[in-house]
Amino acid sequence: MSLLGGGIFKGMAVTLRNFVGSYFYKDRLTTNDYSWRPSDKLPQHAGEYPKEEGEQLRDTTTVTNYSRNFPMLLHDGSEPMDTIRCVACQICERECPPQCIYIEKSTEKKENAGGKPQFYPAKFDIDVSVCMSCQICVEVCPFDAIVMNSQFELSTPDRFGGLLLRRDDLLKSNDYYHNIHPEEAAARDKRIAEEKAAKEAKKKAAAEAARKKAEEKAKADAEASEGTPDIQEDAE
Amino acid sequence: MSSATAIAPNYELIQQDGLETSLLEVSMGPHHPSTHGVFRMDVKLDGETVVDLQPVFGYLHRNHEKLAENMSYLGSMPFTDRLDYFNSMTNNWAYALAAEKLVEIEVPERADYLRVIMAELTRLVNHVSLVGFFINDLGALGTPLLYAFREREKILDLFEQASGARMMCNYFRFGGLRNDVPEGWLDRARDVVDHFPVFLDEYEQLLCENEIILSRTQGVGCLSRDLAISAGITGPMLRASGVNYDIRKVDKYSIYDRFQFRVPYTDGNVGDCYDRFMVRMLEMRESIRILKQALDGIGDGPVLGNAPKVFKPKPAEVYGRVEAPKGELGFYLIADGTPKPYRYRVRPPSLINLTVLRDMCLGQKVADAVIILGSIDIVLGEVDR
Amino acid sequence: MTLHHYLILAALLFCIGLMGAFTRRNAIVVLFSVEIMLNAANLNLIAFWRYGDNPALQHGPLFTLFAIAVAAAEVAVGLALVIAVYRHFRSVDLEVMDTLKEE
Amino acid sequence: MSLELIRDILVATVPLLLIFPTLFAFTTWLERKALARIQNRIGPNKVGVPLTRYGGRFSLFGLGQPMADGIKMLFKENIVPRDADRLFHLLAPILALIPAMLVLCFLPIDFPWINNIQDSVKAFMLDGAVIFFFAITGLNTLAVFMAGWASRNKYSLLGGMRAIAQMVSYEIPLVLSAVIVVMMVGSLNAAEIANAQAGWNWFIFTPWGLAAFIIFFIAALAETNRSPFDLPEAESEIIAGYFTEYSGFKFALFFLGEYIAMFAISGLAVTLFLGGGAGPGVAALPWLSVIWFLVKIFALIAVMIWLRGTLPRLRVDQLMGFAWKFLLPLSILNIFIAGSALHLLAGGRLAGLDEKQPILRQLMEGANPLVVAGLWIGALLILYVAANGLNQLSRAKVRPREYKYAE
Amino acid sequence: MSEQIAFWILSAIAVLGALVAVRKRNLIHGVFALMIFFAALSGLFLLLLAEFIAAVQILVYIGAVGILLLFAIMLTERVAGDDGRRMTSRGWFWGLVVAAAVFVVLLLPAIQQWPTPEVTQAPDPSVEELGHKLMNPYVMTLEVLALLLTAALIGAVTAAQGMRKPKEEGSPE
Repeated sequence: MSLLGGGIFKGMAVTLRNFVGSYFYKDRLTTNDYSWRPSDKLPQHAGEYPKEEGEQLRDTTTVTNYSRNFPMLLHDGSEPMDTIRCVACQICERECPPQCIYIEKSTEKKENAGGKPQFYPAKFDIDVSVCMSCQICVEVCPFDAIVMNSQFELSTPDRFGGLLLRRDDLLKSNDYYHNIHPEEAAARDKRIAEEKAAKEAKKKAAAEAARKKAEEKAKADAEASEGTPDIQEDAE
Repeated sequence: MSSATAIAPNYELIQQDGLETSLLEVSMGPHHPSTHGVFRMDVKLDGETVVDLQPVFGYLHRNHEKLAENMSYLGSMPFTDRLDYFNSMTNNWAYALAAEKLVEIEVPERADYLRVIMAELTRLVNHVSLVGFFINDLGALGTPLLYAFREREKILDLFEQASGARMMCNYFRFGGLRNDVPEGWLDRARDVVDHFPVFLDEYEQLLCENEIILSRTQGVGCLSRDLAISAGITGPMLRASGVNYDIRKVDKYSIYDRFQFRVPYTDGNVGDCYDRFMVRMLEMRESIRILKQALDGIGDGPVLGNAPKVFKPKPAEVYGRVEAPKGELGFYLIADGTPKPYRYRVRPPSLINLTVLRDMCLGQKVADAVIILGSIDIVLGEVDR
Repeated sequence: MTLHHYLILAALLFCIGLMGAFTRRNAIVVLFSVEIMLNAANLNLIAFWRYGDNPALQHGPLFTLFAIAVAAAEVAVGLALVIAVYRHFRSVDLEVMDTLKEE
Repeated sequence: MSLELIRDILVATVPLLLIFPTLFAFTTWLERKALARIQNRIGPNKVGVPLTRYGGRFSLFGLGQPMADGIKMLFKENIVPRDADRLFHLLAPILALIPAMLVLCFLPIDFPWINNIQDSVKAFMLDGAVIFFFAITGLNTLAVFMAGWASRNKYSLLGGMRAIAQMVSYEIPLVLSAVIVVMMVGSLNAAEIANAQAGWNWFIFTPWGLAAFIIFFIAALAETNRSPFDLPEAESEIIAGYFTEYSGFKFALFFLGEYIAMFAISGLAVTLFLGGGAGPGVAALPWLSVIWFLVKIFALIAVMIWLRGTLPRLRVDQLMGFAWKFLLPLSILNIFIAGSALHLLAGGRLAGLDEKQPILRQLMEGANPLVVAGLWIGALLILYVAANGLNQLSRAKVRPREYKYAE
Repeated sequence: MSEQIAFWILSAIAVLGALVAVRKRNLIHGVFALMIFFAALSGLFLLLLAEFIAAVQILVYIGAVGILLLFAIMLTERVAGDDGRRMTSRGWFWGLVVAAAVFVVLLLPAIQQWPTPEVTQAPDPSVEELGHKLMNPYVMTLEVLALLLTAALIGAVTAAQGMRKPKEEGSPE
């Protein structure tokens, strides 16, 4: 027969151990003491958390390669609208589960970073009050034009206008992307380069094969296959 | 003066001299500190004793099934996170399993291992926080809950590193996983898994012998084996009532046949809240065993096969199910040849386990009703869908 | 303060109790009234002890003590009766309880 | 009424009204901090005086938190339910505070400043202080009921009913365990009881005193609605019980009343069992006794906080069963043990004792150490066996269970 | 002087409390008024130097009787405790007359010796003496009282019980 009330005393020993332990072993604590931080130095991005004296170093709430918040549009060069990757194909708009993306295609084509004339989004709005950060738009995008941002401090007193991100708010440079998701961005760039190389090789081969038949026609074919996303093959 | 129409067999209100005690009707919920979400119980009390109980739900109904029927197969993957928002990984898995059956996609081995690891981590998260909530419902001032949340936090950090989100992971894809885990993740996971038993020992020391917990939970909310089977109860709750049924063992889906693990269950004598609590405590140990084996056995390779993102399956019917921490979670899909499912149906363990709430609560005290609800382990996202 | 102050106060309280017992129909209020009367009597006892000839004998407090104990018993039984009556008649109205009255 | 009398009344009462509410503020901070640490959190640490615009704050472990809480409470909206009994809704928190504050007067704390005031003001050092203490703490029940009833809320009413049942039941073991001390001292006067324990003659150092202290402490937990007996305000069951419908300053008053009641009942426990103000150094510096008294009170409160951080709460029927089937028989048995030990020791000497001195101490003086050891072991053994037996009796019959594993 | 102020205040409270308790329609308010009356009476006992009785008055009347009354009201009337029916009985007028007559009769002997001399000797308020008295000459009374209380307890329980059939053996609570 166990001691009367023994279980209670055992439990009290555990809580006492935790009480004392919380003063000596920082890894017992779950919370960070950031009360010393002035309010204008509070973190804005997921990656900006701790790593200063008095905060837990074990805390893993840091930026990871896959941390995601709301989408952003990538552009390659310095002038956003000249180098925007998006061609307004509207696949993301169609696939977005909560349907928070609204795109209006431009009426005329414009040269993109690669120097090809392409459509571009005349309007690209994301309602982040609806967006649920699922990253489906990123996955279905055949042009790697949309990726996830990790900025989370979006609170605003303007409930409707402030939370509707316009195209120009969404445009971020590829360098910024490398900055917040280095590993993911590097992998993506590598894949794009590989695909491009493969495409170029294919194009070269196709061009060579076509030159034997008819030059003009082959050229037209290559352009068409480039303009059509891979995804549509899958969707068959 | 309302009369108690339906009264549990072990509780008799004898009317003598024309006197009946006036019953107190209390609407517990949908905003009550212990109703686990927006759940309401219309309780009729005779003093402190529950004479009738009517569960009312639907406050969190979001049209999940119909939404999915108007969306491509991939599109409803993030919505499955929101079913049982504690265990998004297993929700994803069940849906992925169903869709993979539908379009016959192979899953790479590394992806399977990672899926097992994620699912078992999810089980740890669910059980540990459930026990915390359960003890909180018993009236402890959050201490076990916060210990549980500290451990949960470590696992959620792992999830965040892998998938970018802590709760709405949205990590599984048809044919594998969305992305591979980052470098060093497996070591961190191993570290967490190695330290978990230390915490469990402390937790057991804090809870399992506490006389108050014993007296509060033993003999309370008994669920008989027969009722459990005929009501379709699954998961730890069924095993606590003495039925050895675990889909991991029955279906051997994915690569569960490669691991050595045991399924704890009771002899079915009692099936009370204490049994449900203990079965979960024991299950956590087994999950750790699986995790250790999986972390040791995982190899290199791709995590996503050559599966298409958007597809049009041939007309077919499939049912994919996994052993979610709360019980059998199944997805039933009917494809009609379009990119959208013709019918999309979820078999949520929470809802079906909840159906026996009334049978378990009648004749108990109002405080027991709270802990019985806690021991069922419901998440309203899944109940209401 | 003299003895008479207390005696008059006690008489007044007693009569308030009496009035309640006579005029109210509710059995529980009648019980209140009885209590008030008992307390008025207790006040008298203590006052007589305080202003009496031989306070050292402690008769007043002792008597009051016994009276309080008896009153407590009386309340317990009285309330039990009220509840029993309520159960029977579904009312605590004293005028309903007239089954022994000749019609 | 002379000016002097008024001055003396103020001297006697105002310090109490200042010291204990201040201690209350400190205790809320202590409780939050200790609970946080038990739960591996940090607890309040932010409120303080900012030194510069960018960081730097004189926060002193968040000691400003109670003040911030108080200000917050003061400015919150006072919400009264539409159907509530407005008068009683207002009176209940006040009534909850009054008895708690009142009984503080009965504690034999020897504040240095009350030594030179008139005797008539010291009237609260009553002959029957202990019995008055119990009488007046019992009034708390009424406030709780008033709050529960006046709120017109079913949860409040359930909480009020629970509170009444609980307080009435636990008052009995509380009083019965205090009776042991009264028996040993032969007086109901708190100051005399404290004096009888001067030096290290604390009653907790006797077997029956120890048992009575444990019973008293458990019953005190129930009287003050502390965990694991916090059923009247069980958050997970009945929201907040009787103060569900209270907000703002009324809520704060309830809170204050509850903590003051904690101080009062701990103070009584200190008086009865832990030697009052006795402690090292009191002989040399008399004012130290006040410090010792408060230190002992805080030691008890620390245990209360510790229990609160550890234990879940009982169910309502178990709570009543615990009082009536466990604590009550044990405390009665304890009285019997103390009484028979007294007779065993006394033999024929009982008539020759000085009535003005603690009876038991006179008997124990010069007693054989073997006899003392025998008494200790015997008394505690009997009590332990009885407790175990009662526990077995009152425990619900549970069928044995077994956990199996399927491979 | 202070004693007189206290007396007048306390007696005013007592009379008001008693009146409200007797006349109030809302029973719960009535009980609380009754308790105020008890408390004022306890103060009067203190004024008369019977401090033990004052403590017992609070303990028994407010702590026990009051609570018991509250419970009885909760059990009989609806939660509100409002007794909405006609509150006075049919013969209320004669009741009033009789009460007033009794008051006059009680008052007569007191008025006859109107100015009474102030009392000189103050009794010894010691509780110890009371305890000795209880143990020495009145021990038999005490025992009989204990018996009476036990009998009342049992009687009250049996009178109020009978709502439920005794539970069968082994059936869960």
